[in-house]
Amino acid sequence: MEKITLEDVELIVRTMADVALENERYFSDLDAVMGDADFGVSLADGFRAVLKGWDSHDRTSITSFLMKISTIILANTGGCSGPIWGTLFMRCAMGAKGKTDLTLPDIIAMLRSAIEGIKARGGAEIGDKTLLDALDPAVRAMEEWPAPKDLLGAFQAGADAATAAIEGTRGWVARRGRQSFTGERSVGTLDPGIVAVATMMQAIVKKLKERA
Amino acid sequence: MEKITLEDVELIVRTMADVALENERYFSDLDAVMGDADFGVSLADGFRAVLKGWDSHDRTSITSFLMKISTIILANTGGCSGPIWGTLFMRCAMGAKGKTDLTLPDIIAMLRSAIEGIKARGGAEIGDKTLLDALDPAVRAMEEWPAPKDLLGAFQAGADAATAAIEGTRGWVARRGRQSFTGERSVGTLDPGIVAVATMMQAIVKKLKERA
Amino acid sequence: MKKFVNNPEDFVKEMIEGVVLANPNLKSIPEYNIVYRADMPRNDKVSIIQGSGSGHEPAHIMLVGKGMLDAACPGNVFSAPPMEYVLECTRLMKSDKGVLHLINNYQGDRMAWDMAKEMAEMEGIKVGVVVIDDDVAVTDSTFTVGRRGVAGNFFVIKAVGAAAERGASLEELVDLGKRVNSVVRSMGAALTSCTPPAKGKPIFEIGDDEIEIGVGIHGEPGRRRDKIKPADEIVNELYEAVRDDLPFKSGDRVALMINGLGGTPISELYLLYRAAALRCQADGLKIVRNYVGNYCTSLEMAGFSITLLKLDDELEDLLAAEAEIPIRVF
Amino acid sequence: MKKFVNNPEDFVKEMIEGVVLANPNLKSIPEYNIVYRADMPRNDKVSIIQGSGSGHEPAHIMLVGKGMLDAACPGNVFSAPPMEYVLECTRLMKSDKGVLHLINNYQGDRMAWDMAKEMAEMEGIKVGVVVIDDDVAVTDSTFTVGRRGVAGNFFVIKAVGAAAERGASLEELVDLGKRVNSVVRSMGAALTSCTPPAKGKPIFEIGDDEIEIGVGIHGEPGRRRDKIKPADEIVNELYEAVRDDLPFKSGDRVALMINGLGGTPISELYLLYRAAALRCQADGLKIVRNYVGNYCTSLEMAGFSITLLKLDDELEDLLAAEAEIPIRVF
Ligand SMILES: Nc1ncnc2c1ncn2[C@@H]1O[C@H](COP(=O)(O)OP(=O)(O)O)[C@@H](O)[C@H]1O
Ligand SMILES: Nc1ncnc2c1ncn2[C@@H]1O[C@H](COP(=O)(O)OP(=O)(O)O)[C@@H](O)[C@H]1O
Ligand SMILES: [Mg+2]
Ligand SMILES: [Mg+2]
Ligand SMILES: [Mg+2]
Ligand SMILES: [Mg+2]
Repeated sequence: MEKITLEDVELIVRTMADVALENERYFSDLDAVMGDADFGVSLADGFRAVLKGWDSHDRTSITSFLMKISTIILANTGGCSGPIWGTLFMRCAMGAKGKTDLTLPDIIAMLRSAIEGIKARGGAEIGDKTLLDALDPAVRAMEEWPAPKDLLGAFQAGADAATAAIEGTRGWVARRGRQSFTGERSVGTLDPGIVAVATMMQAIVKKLKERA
Repeated sequence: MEKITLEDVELIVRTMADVALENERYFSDLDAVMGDADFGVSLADGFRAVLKGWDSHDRTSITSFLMKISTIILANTGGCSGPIWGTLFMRCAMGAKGKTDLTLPDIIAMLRSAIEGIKARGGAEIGDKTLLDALDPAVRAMEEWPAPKDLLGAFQAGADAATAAIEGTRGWVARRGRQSFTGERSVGTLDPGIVAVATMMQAIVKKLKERA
Repeated sequence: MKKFVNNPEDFVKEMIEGVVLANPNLKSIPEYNIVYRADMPRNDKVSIIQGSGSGHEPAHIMLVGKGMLDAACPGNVFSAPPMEYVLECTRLMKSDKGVLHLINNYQGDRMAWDMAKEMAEMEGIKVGVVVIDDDVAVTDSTFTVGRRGVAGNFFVIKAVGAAAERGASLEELVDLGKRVNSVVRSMGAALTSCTPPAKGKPIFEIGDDEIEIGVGIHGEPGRRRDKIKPADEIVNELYEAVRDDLPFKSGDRVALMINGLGGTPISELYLLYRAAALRCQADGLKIVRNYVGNYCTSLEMAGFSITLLKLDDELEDLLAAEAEIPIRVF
Repeated sequence: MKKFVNNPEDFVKEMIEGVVLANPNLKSIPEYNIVYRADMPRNDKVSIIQGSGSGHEPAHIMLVGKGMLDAACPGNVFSAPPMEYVLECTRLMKSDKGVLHLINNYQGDRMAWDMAKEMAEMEGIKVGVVVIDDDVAVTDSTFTVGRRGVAGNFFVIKAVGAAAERGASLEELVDLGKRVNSVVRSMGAALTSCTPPAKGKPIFEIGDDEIEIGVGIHGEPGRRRDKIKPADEIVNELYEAVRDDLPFKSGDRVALMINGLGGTPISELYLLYRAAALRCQADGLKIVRNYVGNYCTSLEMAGFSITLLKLDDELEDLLAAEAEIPIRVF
């Protein structure tokens, strides 16, 4: 698999939604440890809205589809997650402009732009123990992947890097979002956003492999 | 022992106070089951005030001493207990008028008058599962005591009748005081006032026997 | 014990100090737990006083102020005040126009206030009495002291308080108070118990999935223990018991109160208000005034009560009159 | 779950319905959780809006009314509202004089309100911003979003609300709001956790003999976990942290607020007020206004916070101005 098409993008978004809904309680429980226990609900609210009008979403292009997802997330997701995931989809939409399918370099560029957008939106840096610390190593692993035409291999490497970040960041101090208020007390806990990104990426790879 | 003197009366009141203070928590716990958990505290508050000026209380006569106790109880005891125990001491004080010592018939008359006073004050009848259901059988046992000159024997019989009332009234429905609001649900519980009266009477007999 | 207290014995005393520190128009006599208006008594106004157990705040010490109570003399937590507190309070508020005793219908209160009234009258003080017993949870019976006084008390105070400011006589106030009491009905439910500071433990046990229907404001058990159910169903049960007791009928103008028992957040009280108001609308009761908040509590108990008061022009006018008490927002 | 709820997902919606049923001068747009004054917007008055997570009631939907907020658009319990709610609320309250955004300083709120402001400005709406961050429990640091906004929010709303009624411009209100925020400081402590309806379980665990010092209003852990100690000692610790942060100095005129976090009875709040007021007196702070009650809560959490606001003539005057909101007594 060398490229992904609009149908693949749909599958990716749909898989993200399924993960969000299946893990609603689990993600909130993770957030309850040092945060405010709303992450799972917020994310699920957003993706529930995405699924609601699923068949009627604009599918003229990858860009218009992803832009629609971004708008729905922004309209329906509370907490930090609305602006952050909304920005993620918006940046990806912009990155897909004019394209009918996406290569690994396209995807890497989209995700790099998304990371920059999230940084600008919420002021987080890499290392602040947010979902950026799953996204960034994932993209780096994809960048370092030796066979650019093996998209699935690259995705798997990215997903594994994100998964490694779950435990890899446990000992860090949270510096953004609700958990940051606890300072040193956040050491030893998992960041729910990182768990969500890793879980979604693994599920996406699995689905894409099934389809391929 | 045929009669009791002012000193005996003092000992009796002091013993009542000791019982009230020693059982403060226990009496409140009993009241907590179907009532409002204040009986022990209220009674102890009253008797703490009695003990406070103990040496300076008017001791010109049994009447003036008991009247002083009544006043202190009324001033310092909250809940139902203030008016009820205040009335008890007031009626006893009135019954002792002009007497320097008290025979069994004197004491029986005083307690009968106290029972009537409490009935008038709070509207309770015998059988309503209040401390009257310890006092009344106690007085009856004293009335039926075959040897009027054996005061201690009569007191012991009275105390035993009061003690029997503790479990004897357990199956009754409370009709007065806070516990009465629970209706049938008060069946199976102990009335704290009955427990207090019985405990005090047993302690009084013990103290009088020690002195005799 | 999950409470902000110092020495539990000082609980009432320190609360009273707080009230007086925060409200310079009030004074206190710590010895008798008395809180009173600094500008009272006045011989051209009947004095209105009340005092039951503490632990029901804002009732009664935080209801002292212009247009409401002139003084309050609470007892310990959940204990009627000793007779002497009532007598001292009556003496302090002595007025040529008389002193009105507003008594919540509990055995201990009745006795203390009865005795104090007898003594005050022997001293030449004119005393009038209104007994409040709005709780429909407890069946009235000749065997017991009768129904309990709960949140409806607020409306009796408000009405007679306003009328007293306008110069009503003691007799008029007694009639008015009795009239308000005769058209007000309440019933409550609780999800948790409460912990009197001196006791240090919850006053009753209740399961994580249980609710006490018809609970008393001293933690007395209610009509029955039930499993928790949706808020709307709980409201239905209380509302119907309250409505049917008077009964309130289609076309009646009413005041509707959702009273928190101390530990219920106002978000939930408004959710409960919604359910009760919709029931009133469906039954044709016209809600002219509404009250959502903590008026008569049971320490930190999580629970609420519904109160309905039937209105007429006079009562509406009295409820709308200005008043000033420690519980306020601004 | 010891809560009065129906379907937990309908919690905010039904609470809002209750507020609007009880206050006919308010309207709502359920789709966006908006509660607003029926008589607003008006082109001769700046509109003031706010909306953070729900669960802090009366903040913010029960602070909508004359002289306070013109509209509120809360999110779910403890979640900042989605950006679109804020944008719709801004559009609804559009006024020639502008719309003032009062934002509590949380990451989610900051982002949603920032985005909504950008979009509203693109539509030609004039938007001003005041960020509230009065909680001294959290150390300010360039690494984090900074201090949290808590009970001090009430004073910002009250001041700008009163000034807006008097015709102040958007720029003046922004300056005023920032000025109030610069002289207000708060810190809280909690004895119990709270249970968001959708979660159904307490948000944190805390032992029977423990207290969380510096707790956040979303159940965020505070400075540290301690053993429960006497109320006066707890007040001392919070008071000193608040006092020293500005710092407040002898001779300062202040407003003192003891804010309940939802499950603390007002009896305890007054006991705490006593301790705080005595400390102020000892330090020479002159308490000109006081506030004892639930202003900014964390559902049914048993806890409280202390807020001190430094006053001047202008602020005193604005705090004293008339205002009308759903939380009221009569
Ligand atoms: N400024 C930020 N930038 C990037 N990600 C963030 C930021 N703040 C929080 N997050 C992520 O969002 C997750 C929490 O989301 P959510 O619970 O919706 O936010 P809130 O803190 O407002 O309750 C965190 O676990 C973290 O991964
Ligand atoms: N009307 C009454 N007459 C006689 N005794 C009573 C009456 N009411 C209550 N009691 C007694 O008082 C006890 C409770 O006292 P207390 O707890 O002080 O009263 P309260 O019910 O006001 O809390 C009961 O156990 C009962 O024995
Ligand atoms: Mg969160
Ligand atoms: Mg009792
Ligand atoms: Mg009692
Ligand atoms: Mg949140």
